[in-house]
Amino acid sequence: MSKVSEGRGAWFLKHAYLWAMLALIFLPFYVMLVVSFKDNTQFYNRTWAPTWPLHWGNWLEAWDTVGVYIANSVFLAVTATLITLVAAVLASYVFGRYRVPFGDLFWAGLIVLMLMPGVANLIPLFNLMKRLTLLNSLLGLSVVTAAGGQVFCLYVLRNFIEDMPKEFFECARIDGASHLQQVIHVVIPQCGGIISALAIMQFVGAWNSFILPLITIRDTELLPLAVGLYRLQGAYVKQWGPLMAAYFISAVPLVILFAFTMRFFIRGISEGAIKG
Amino acid sequence: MATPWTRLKRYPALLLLIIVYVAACVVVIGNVIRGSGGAPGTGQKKVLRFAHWQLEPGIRNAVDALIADYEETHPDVEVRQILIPEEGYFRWVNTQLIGRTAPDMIECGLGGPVAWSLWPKFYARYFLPLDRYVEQPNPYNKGTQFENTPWRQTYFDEMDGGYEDTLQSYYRVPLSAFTVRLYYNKDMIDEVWGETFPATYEEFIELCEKLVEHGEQRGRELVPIAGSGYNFRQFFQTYQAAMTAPYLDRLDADYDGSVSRVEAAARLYSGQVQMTEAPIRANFELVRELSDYFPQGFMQLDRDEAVFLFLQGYSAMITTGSWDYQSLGVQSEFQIGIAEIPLPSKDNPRYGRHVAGPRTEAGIRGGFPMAITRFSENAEQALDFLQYASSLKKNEELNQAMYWIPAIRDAEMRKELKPFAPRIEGYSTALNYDGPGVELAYNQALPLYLSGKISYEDFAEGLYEAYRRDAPHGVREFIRNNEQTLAQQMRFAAVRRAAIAGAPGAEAAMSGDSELQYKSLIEVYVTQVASRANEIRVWAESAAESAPQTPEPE
Amino acid sequence: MARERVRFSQIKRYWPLYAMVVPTLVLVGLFMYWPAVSGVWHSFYRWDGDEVATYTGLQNYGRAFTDPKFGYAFVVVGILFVASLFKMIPSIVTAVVIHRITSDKARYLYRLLFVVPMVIPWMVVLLIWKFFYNPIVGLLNSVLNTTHLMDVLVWANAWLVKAGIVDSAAFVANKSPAWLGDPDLVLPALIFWGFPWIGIIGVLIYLSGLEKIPRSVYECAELDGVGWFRKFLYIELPLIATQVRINLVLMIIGVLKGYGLILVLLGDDGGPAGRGLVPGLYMYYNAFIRREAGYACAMGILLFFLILALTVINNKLVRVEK
Amino acid sequence: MGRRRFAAVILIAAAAALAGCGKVTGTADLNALLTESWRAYSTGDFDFAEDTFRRAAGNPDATAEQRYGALLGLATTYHWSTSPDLSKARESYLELAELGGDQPRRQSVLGLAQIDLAEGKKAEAQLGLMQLIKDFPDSLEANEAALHLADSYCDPTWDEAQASGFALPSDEQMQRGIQVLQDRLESHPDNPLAGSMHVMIADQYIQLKEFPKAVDHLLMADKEGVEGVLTRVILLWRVARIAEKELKDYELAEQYYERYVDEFPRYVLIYRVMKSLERVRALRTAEES
Repeated sequence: MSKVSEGRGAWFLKHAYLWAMLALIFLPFYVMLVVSFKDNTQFYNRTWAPTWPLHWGNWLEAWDTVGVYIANSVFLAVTATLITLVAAVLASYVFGRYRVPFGDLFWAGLIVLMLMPGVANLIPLFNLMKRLTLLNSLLGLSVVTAAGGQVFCLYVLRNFIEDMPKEFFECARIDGASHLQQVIHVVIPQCGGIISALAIMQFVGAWNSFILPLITIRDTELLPLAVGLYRLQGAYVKQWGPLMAAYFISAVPLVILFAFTMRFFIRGISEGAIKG
Repeated sequence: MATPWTRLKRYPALLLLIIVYVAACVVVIGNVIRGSGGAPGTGQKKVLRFAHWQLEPGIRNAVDALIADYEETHPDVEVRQILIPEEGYFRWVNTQLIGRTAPDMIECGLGGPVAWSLWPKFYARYFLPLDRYVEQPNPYNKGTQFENTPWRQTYFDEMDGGYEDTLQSYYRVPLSAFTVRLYYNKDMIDEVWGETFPATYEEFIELCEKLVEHGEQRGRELVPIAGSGYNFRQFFQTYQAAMTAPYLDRLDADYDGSVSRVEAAARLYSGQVQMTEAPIRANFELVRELSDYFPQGFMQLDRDEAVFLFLQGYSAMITTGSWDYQSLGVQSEFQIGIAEIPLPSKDNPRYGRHVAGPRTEAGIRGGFPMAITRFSENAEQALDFLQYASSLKKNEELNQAMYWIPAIRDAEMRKELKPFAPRIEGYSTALNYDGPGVELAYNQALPLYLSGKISYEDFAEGLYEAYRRDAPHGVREFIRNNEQTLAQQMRFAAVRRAAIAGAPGAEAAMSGDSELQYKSLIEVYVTQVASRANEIRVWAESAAESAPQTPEPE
Repeated sequence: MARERVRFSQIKRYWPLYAMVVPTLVLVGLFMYWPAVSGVWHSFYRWDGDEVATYTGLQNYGRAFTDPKFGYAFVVVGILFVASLFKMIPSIVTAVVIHRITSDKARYLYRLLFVVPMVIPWMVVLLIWKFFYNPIVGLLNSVLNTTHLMDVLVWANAWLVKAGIVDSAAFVANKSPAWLGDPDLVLPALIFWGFPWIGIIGVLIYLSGLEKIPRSVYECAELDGVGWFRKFLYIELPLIATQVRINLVLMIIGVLKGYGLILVLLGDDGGPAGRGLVPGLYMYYNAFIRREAGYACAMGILLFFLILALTVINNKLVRVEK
Repeated sequence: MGRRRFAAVILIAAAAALAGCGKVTGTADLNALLTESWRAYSTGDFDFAEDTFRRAAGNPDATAEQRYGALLGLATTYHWSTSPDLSKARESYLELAELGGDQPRRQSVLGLAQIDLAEGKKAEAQLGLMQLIKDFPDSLEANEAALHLADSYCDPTWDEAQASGFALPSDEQMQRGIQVLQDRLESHPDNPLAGSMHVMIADQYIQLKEFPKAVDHLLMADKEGVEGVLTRVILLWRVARIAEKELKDYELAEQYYERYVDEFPRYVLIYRVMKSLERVRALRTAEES
């Protein structure tokens, strides 16, 4: 990296720019946090500055409404991510190492599917789910979400496995490892970074999924977070405090997830970007 | 050798994730089991679902109380509410109907012009016609004065609110009724004005002035009336009805009791009725005066924003329906008073002599209408539940808890709701200003006039020009579209006739007695033919009278 | 790297391999290929999304070509697309600025800080923006009012009206503009959304590209006295060109396909006067509100071909540059 | 990569080409199919109704009755769907007539006449309707035919030559329409549509401003029994209002205002009715004293 010292002005400018951007990016946090302690009167009179007394009750109220959405979203996101990754790792191992019949056609189809606008096949998908009685079911939603995540994961993982040195697999095979064992002992440790980055992206994707649950989930107690929050804001009289508290709470699980996995994620993205 | 456990301990995040996931699974599985009426094999309950968009605070609890009562007498049934916000309600219903996952009972209506044309199709295709049941007594009325009264006739509106005109059939079970009133911040008005709310328009304006002053004194802006476009319309319609009522006798040439849009447009087009006539002018000038006391740009505010302004004391008054009574009461930190929209007194020099009386509420129909889905596994049970909810006693209890007006005749409403009791006295609007073809011009010019950008003369002149320019085409289009309604009667008459004429399958496809239905369809058809002929006659005569004079060659 | 070839005849030996592909095949085949094929199929039908379907040949496509709303939807999406080209700039700038921070620790810290907002769920971000745009309690109007930027806007708007460039006033003195309620403001609001438009994944991807730049290059540049902008133009930009291209492709697809954002901000029908109606939303509207699912499918297929064409063009253009 | 993508596009295009071969599968039982079709018709699914009716009509196993039903359904669907196809409806009605038998012929003639009316061929339509009334004087269809025939004389027609866009019927034409209905009422006084016929006659008299006759017919309609709420509410109001304003027959006015109050205590006009009732009563007492 450039060690040549720069002018004070340039240094200041760079940092000032970054902090300004950070301030703007973090603004929603501030808004959520400040408003979440207000009742509507405080909110109306002084929307943007902290006010006393703090209404802690808002948080309890918010938890009561979003708690179940969070549980649903955790279930949805984890299940979907698991299914996606297990299927994708297995398949990319095959596609990355072998040329199977019709593999290329399948591959071309995948790319085309990425371009297909969601709605065009949303209605047929909806009808398919209806026939498989997967409507109004979180498990069904997880499976469909997992299918949607396949394409991207396959695409990235296959490139990775293709580029892995053949010797790794050869050694394992000589040791008498089956294909499955090769996946577990060679692929997963070697691609750990990218797999965890993909896992996080899948998780976040499922956490944010909106249109499909909006259409397929009927019962309020089965709604994932995004749709639940969307419905909350449709109430006739908004209680801004609890609403903002609910928004904040819904970010907490991701905060925890990222606290533990941030390093993998940054590394994974960087690796992935280089390969891509 | 590392056991899985020691390995896990190395990854606290993974451990945490597993714990959270297991907890989430427990919650989800619990909800799924409860959703299907208990674990399989343990005396599963029938689960009825009840979807509506009444998210006003307090409504959910009131309905839950009714459900609890019902479940007590029907231990094998569980009823669940599904509340969907108004925005997106129609889309939700639509997808659930396609997916066959629709709840057993669905509140009907809502959704804009597109939806209005689709609802009849939905009724016919997805919902249970109730004609068979409405003529039978409601079993839950046993032991009351309605023991032997047909269900339909226990309604204050004879179940008009459940009748689908286009299909000539009953599909909905209304549970409540609504009217619109002026709500005010009693604490503030008591302080500024005094105990008795203005009964006349003159006092009302005085009150508004005082409120503005009060706002200046306390150093924060106070807008007397929290208004959105929606709220403003309520005001406008009240005064429109009051001031145009006498036009009925003058303009109703065929004595059918109403002046249709074409009839009105024809007169405004020909100048037989002029916007500068005193009553019409009074109507607009009054509203113009009033709009000074609305927030700026009120036509663009939403309903919930207006309510928010009122609750926060930014405004002292709001017009809204009885459906908001409880929610405003619960959320406000001040007392709420209810009043009628005040009319000018008889001796008001400018408006007094043009005021016929208040706007009538005689024609209101039952609201909160529920329909039963045809493919529901428990349709019978759902019907039973709705009959329970619309029985004299339970409907009274339900509406008392919701602070709404009961839909059943003789059911007592809450004392607090007295001011909302539908007012039979009064008049309906007899003259519409926005005739066919000039809607856009009218809707664009009105805000300009209300905000003082153009004078009344300019407004009237502009509107007259718009009539001269756009009405001929608009009226023709309107009449052409209305021919669809004629076709609609014939469409149903044709299938009834086919049924009477013994075409196989036709009788079985329709509900109700075909001969009776046929007769009544033809009656309606004849009536509509006549009113069309009359509209055209009025229009043609007006047009001939005021045809642009082609200069005679001299 | 050469991959081993597996033939059908060797199925006995390689059956575990086939077994390993089965989950993916089932998932993708059932939930992605089948709906896609079914969508193409139904685009030739008058279909209400439920049971009733009547074969109508190319009627749906003919209708799409003459539907002014569908055409308008492409205008909207075109505007949004051009806008999002500009909205890529902040991410690139931010990545470069972070990259040029000399201290390793500070660099890592910034990277971390920029990742943090990713934890806010997408829906929450949208709903908060919806709240920012609220005419009465929204942040945007109060910022504009306190900074008196609103007066500037009102003045500019009045001038534009006078000059005959626009015909209606979106900003009027003493009135709070309803960003999502005024037909004239809907598109600006959709463009401004997400300010300052820093996509963290984009920043990370660019950063990883930038990190491949050898130190020596910078040192040489420094010795030659190359300015900061030329440094960016000649050293940094070429190195992240590939990443920019990837992002561009993803963005094209995203903008053309996306409508969740508009659905949340403006509702089913694209907001006031349908000004925010993008093709995706219009399809959605036709499928789930108007119940013309066959028509929606046909529009989807048309959109697909457009995306395909744009992607191919993009690939060609960038290759030439190389 | 490019070639692969191309291959996939071809694949999808092939699937699209195949799409045309699909057909909605039908119900085995023809009567059930017909019921299904009529239901589809009444719920506005005209495409579906058209499909199934056509399939039923083309079914070689269909009985004569089923064929009649299917053809009638098909014609009706073409005729009355929201986007009607009158030429196809005409064909189907003609085909219906070829089946022979009274029932099909009556339906066919009535349908054809209505199509003629819709297409502006008044003379043909009138001829057909008169023929129907003459050939099947006792049929239900003849009643409806009489109504349509009368309407064809009295109806204002589109006429772009006029400034208003419409040509109004002359007084003679209206009298002729009235005559048609009166003839029918004379020969079949108790037909189920008698009430509607009287209402229609009254409508014409109101247009002609011959109020005493209008009221007479309204009263007769009332006696025949008018059940439709919309029609009835107008009928009561009209009798009372015309009696009060035009005939100055306050007794009749009072009677009908009272009935209005009895029967429609919740209708929009009720307050006006009550006010009028007061006024009429006052006038009557003034008259008597």
